[in-house]
Amino acid sequence: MRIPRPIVSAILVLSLAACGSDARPAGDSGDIKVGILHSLSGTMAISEVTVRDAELLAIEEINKAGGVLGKQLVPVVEDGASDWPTFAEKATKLIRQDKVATVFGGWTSASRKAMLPVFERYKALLWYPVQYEGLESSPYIFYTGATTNQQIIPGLDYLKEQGKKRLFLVGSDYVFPRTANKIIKAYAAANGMEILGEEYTPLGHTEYSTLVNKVTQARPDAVFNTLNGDSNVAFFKALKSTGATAESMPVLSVSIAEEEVTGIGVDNVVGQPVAWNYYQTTDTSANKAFVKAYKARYGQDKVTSDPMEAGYNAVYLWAEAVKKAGTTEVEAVRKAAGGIALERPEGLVTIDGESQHLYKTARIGIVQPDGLIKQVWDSGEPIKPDPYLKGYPWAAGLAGQ
Amino acid sequence: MSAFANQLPIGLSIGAVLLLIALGLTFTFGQMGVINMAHGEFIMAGAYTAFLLGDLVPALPAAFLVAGTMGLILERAAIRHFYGRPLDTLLLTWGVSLVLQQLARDLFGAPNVQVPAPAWLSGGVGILPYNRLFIMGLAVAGVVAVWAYLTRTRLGRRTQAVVQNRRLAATSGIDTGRVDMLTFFVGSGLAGVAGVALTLIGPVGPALGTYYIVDAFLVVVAGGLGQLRGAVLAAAGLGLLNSYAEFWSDASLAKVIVLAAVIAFLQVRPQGMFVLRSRALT
Amino acid sequence: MLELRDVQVVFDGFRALDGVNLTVPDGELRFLIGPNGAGKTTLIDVITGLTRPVAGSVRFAGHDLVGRKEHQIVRLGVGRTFQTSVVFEELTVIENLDLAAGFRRPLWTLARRRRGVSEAVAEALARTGLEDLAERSAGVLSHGQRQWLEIGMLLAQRPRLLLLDEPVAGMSKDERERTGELLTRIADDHTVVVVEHDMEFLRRHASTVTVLHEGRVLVEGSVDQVSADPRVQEVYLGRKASDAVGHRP
Amino acid sequence: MIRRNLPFAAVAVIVLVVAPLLLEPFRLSLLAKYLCYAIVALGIGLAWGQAGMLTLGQGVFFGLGGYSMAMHLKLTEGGGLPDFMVWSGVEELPALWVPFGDPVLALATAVLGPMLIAAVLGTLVFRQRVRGAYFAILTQALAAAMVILLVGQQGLTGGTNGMTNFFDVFGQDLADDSTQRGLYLVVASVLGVLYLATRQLVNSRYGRLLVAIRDGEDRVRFLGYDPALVKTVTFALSAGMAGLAGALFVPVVGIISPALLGVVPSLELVVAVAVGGRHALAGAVLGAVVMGYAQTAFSEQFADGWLYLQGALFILVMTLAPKGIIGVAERWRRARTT
Repeated sequence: MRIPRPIVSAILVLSLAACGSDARPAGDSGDIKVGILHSLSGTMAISEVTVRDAELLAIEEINKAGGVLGKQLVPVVEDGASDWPTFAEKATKLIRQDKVATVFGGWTSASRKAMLPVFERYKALLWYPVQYEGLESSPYIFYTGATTNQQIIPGLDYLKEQGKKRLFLVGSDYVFPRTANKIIKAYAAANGMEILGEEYTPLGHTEYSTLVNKVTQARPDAVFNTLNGDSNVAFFKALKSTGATAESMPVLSVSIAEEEVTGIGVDNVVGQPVAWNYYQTTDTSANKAFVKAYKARYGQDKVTSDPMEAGYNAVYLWAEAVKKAGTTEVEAVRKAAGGIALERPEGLVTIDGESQHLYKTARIGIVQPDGLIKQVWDSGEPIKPDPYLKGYPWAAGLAGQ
Repeated sequence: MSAFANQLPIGLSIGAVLLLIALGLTFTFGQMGVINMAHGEFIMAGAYTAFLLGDLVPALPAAFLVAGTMGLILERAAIRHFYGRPLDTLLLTWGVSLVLQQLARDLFGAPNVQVPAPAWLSGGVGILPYNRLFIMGLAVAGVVAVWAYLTRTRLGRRTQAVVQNRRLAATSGIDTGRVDMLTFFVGSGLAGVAGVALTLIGPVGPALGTYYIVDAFLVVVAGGLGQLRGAVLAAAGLGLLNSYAEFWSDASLAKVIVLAAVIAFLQVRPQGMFVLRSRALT
Repeated sequence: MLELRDVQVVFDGFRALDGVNLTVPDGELRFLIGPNGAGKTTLIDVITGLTRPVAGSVRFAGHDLVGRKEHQIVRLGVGRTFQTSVVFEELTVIENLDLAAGFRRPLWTLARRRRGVSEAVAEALARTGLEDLAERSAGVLSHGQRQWLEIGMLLAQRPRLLLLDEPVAGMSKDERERTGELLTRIADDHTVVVVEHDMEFLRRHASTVTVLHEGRVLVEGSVDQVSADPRVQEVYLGRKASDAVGHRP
Repeated sequence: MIRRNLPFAAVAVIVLVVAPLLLEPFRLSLLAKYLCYAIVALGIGLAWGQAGMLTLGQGVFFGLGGYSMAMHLKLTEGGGLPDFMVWSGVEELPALWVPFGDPVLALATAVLGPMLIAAVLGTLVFRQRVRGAYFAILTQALAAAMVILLVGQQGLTGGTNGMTNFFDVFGQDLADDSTQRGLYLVVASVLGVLYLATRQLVNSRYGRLLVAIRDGEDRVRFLGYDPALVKTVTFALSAGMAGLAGALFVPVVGIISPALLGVVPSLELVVAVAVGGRHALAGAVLGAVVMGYAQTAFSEQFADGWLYLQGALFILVMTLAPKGIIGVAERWRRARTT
């Protein structure tokens, strides 16, 4: 077998092209490049595109207000393609080739875990905007979504207050639900609650009749739902078709926000509780401005949700830290970030310098017939982030320490 | 009724879903040896048809036409050049499925859309909700229609003749090209009907097809190529197996068990449950 | 040498072979004839392991063949050709032959490139007269040449029993002539069973003929005996056997 | 002989000498990633292009190799239990993991494990003459099942996240550019050696036998060979290559996760082989590199377009140039010389 000559030249051209495409103009001294790294294609694009939009909105707003340190922010947007190695690859590119000052990005835990070594290796900064399973704290990541004690535990507090003592746990088979359910089981043991069942389904699973049969047979007071994405649609449709309602079978969900409600069908989830830190209806003046700006920029039919708001906040928080540090240099920004407090759409958030998470207010909301979510309960004040649950005696041993 | 007993109707209703999504494939894969990876996207097209019409009943014939026409175009434009090269059609149609998915994303947006279930489908009998019964009824109707078409109409009998011996059918004056076209139309159309039914129980989004395609192929493989009764039995069997396996273990393991069962079954019956005998070599 | 006893084959309720008894002694050239559907090809399929009989025994050189896999039967020295010749079009003539000659070689030699021409291959080339075409790809051969190549592949296997399924079907007169000569020479040192319709070919080359009908052996004997047999004439729709079997429909 | 090997030598020089000199480290490790895929593609080229077995589950073998290596890397970095076990609540190193502390055992498992699984699967299905489309669908379902199993065993495998956060490989610091360059050279050399070995195999009698089986498996039976055995061996060889590629991929890219071995990545590699030209081994290798590069280049420009492009490219190749880039190039060369 011979390699035809054109192929040889093709390989030569290719390798040269691979070098050639590196030559992007380094931003002139008047600009600061920032990376935005979300899945713009593949299964996660549905969620992550909206976060990207919120982040871009924040950048535009900051630029309009004069930028940071007198310089304009220039976003470099990359696609993580719902593929974890691609996240690592693109993070490397943003840091090494585009030399961005910081990166805003990620959604799934897996994508964050894949990027983490890259940011630690090159001592660069990542702002991660989604609620997650905790048990992590990297010096090069700021977490602007909730950790477990700002979402899962308040959710359980709410259920306990409602007198729901017998729970059934339903989740997609990945890290967040499994960790969340471990916490829930420990909480239940400490609070006299009973776990009647714990079921996981593969990501993208769409056949829920057996699972719903198991749930209805167990007759729990409530279901704690950590299903992800499309599975929620199939689960709620199957549940509804057995005649269950939000009164007869409350399902507390931690992955359903305003965005998802339409796809599931409002009919199927109306009246059901969800746990987040922010809703489009959250009553703050900052939120009114955010919702208005977002709709003006992306369309009146668009909704805002918790992860979008967390991404939007991330940009502002970073900008604030840079202003405080007087430089975009990573170590200086990290040092300056601790203690920064801002009034955001969800209310006051403060960066906890030690864990690099935020103080956030937990909120339980109920899905309304119009598809929006109305708050019915909140934690009163911002909760101190505790990713390893060190402040909860019943959680001892969960983190493996 | 006990949870255990409940699993029996549940298994049958899972089987009905499997049958519905595989019915079209028994045509295109079974008869023509075309591994149509875009079958899932025809299902998706049916579901989006229901979304556009907003009503289930008129969506059934409409989806049949929409998906069928898409299948027809695919067959005429590309697949007919590939007969006798089943593996190539697999890759070709995979490319088509990628394009269709992205097209759906651009046309309807990436988020799932909602198809309202008609009011008369809320409620149920025992463990089985009306929407599940509706799907079972649709599957039965589909099988009967296919059976009647194959055995009671001239075109259907020609189709069968082509399945059994393409060359002989061609030499005895059957226009195999037309039969192929029609078969692809019907097979794809059935996928569209399945898509409408699936809006009752699952998400409606660009990735819809990918959730069902592997299962659909397993049913056809286990049932035997082009074998209606094989597909029915395989779908029912896999549905029940899935239902009980998930009942005793969990959803993840159930999927693995179903696959292992199909492999084991193919050890006993390498050509599926029913097989056409043929003397042709390779 | 080859001995079939009471062999029965059933396809979906249809009795393709209904108790066939057949003995082919060593060194014989035997012709099998019969109308369409008589079970000729099925008989060969049974001997070579492609079809499994529901009853009866097939013995070859002391081995029971029933239940053995095709390639094992080939390794015992039984080779066959097919009605529609199957040669490997992407390989050259010599590669086709080399492949056929190869199964006796130790496995590790497979990983080596073919160098030169082995004795068996050279002999098969010479016998089939395909020397000039040795390096051509089999895909470009004419119909007749393909049939010869297939016979050559059979020879390269060095079998003791050759089963040829309609070797001259579709051939021109000249080609048939050459095939006949080839066959006669092969029959000198092999046992050969030929399924054939061509009566003229039969008359020139057959020693013994077995007539199959509806899955049974109807008559066995010399060409003259067989074509004179009234039962044979009846089977061929009352016409004279020589007419009926002289042309394929 | 020299003339025949000239193009190979030229490519080898470009890949081994020119590329490391010209490319900056980030691009070089991208190229290393493509070359890992090229090793898998080489196996697909052998199994599919030569022997006609369309395997849609190569990701499974790639994953097994990758996981073996990842487990080894996790165990050698010190500091007790692998990180994901800590947050999955596993307190003691599972017995399954223990052998992977040994580099030789880990590498052997990475290559021999996939071969063994392929051999068992091959024996089962080929003996029953399951082939063509059936085989393709079974391997595809295998990939789907494998993903589910890996995801379900979070404490053992890291679940959907897979394994990442590796610090060094065989004592070399992974953050170091020179380690990455070294890895690149290792991957490129392995690919080169495997390419030569596979080419030798394809040109041998065994290669002729494979083509014969591809074009007429039943006929081959009547030549006295057992196609099931030959196919099983070939399938196992291609699985071994995929396993080795997976083992190399992990230190190069720094992550292994179930998503890398599912249905889609397995199919994408088959697509790459088809685009490059399945009938030629060089086509398989070229296809993997070209498609990998195209994906990166495209997603940097416009992400949404990639699916259209991939789909369209594929439809075009299958309909207009079934022999892929190599086929087009050969036609072009013939047209010029005559």
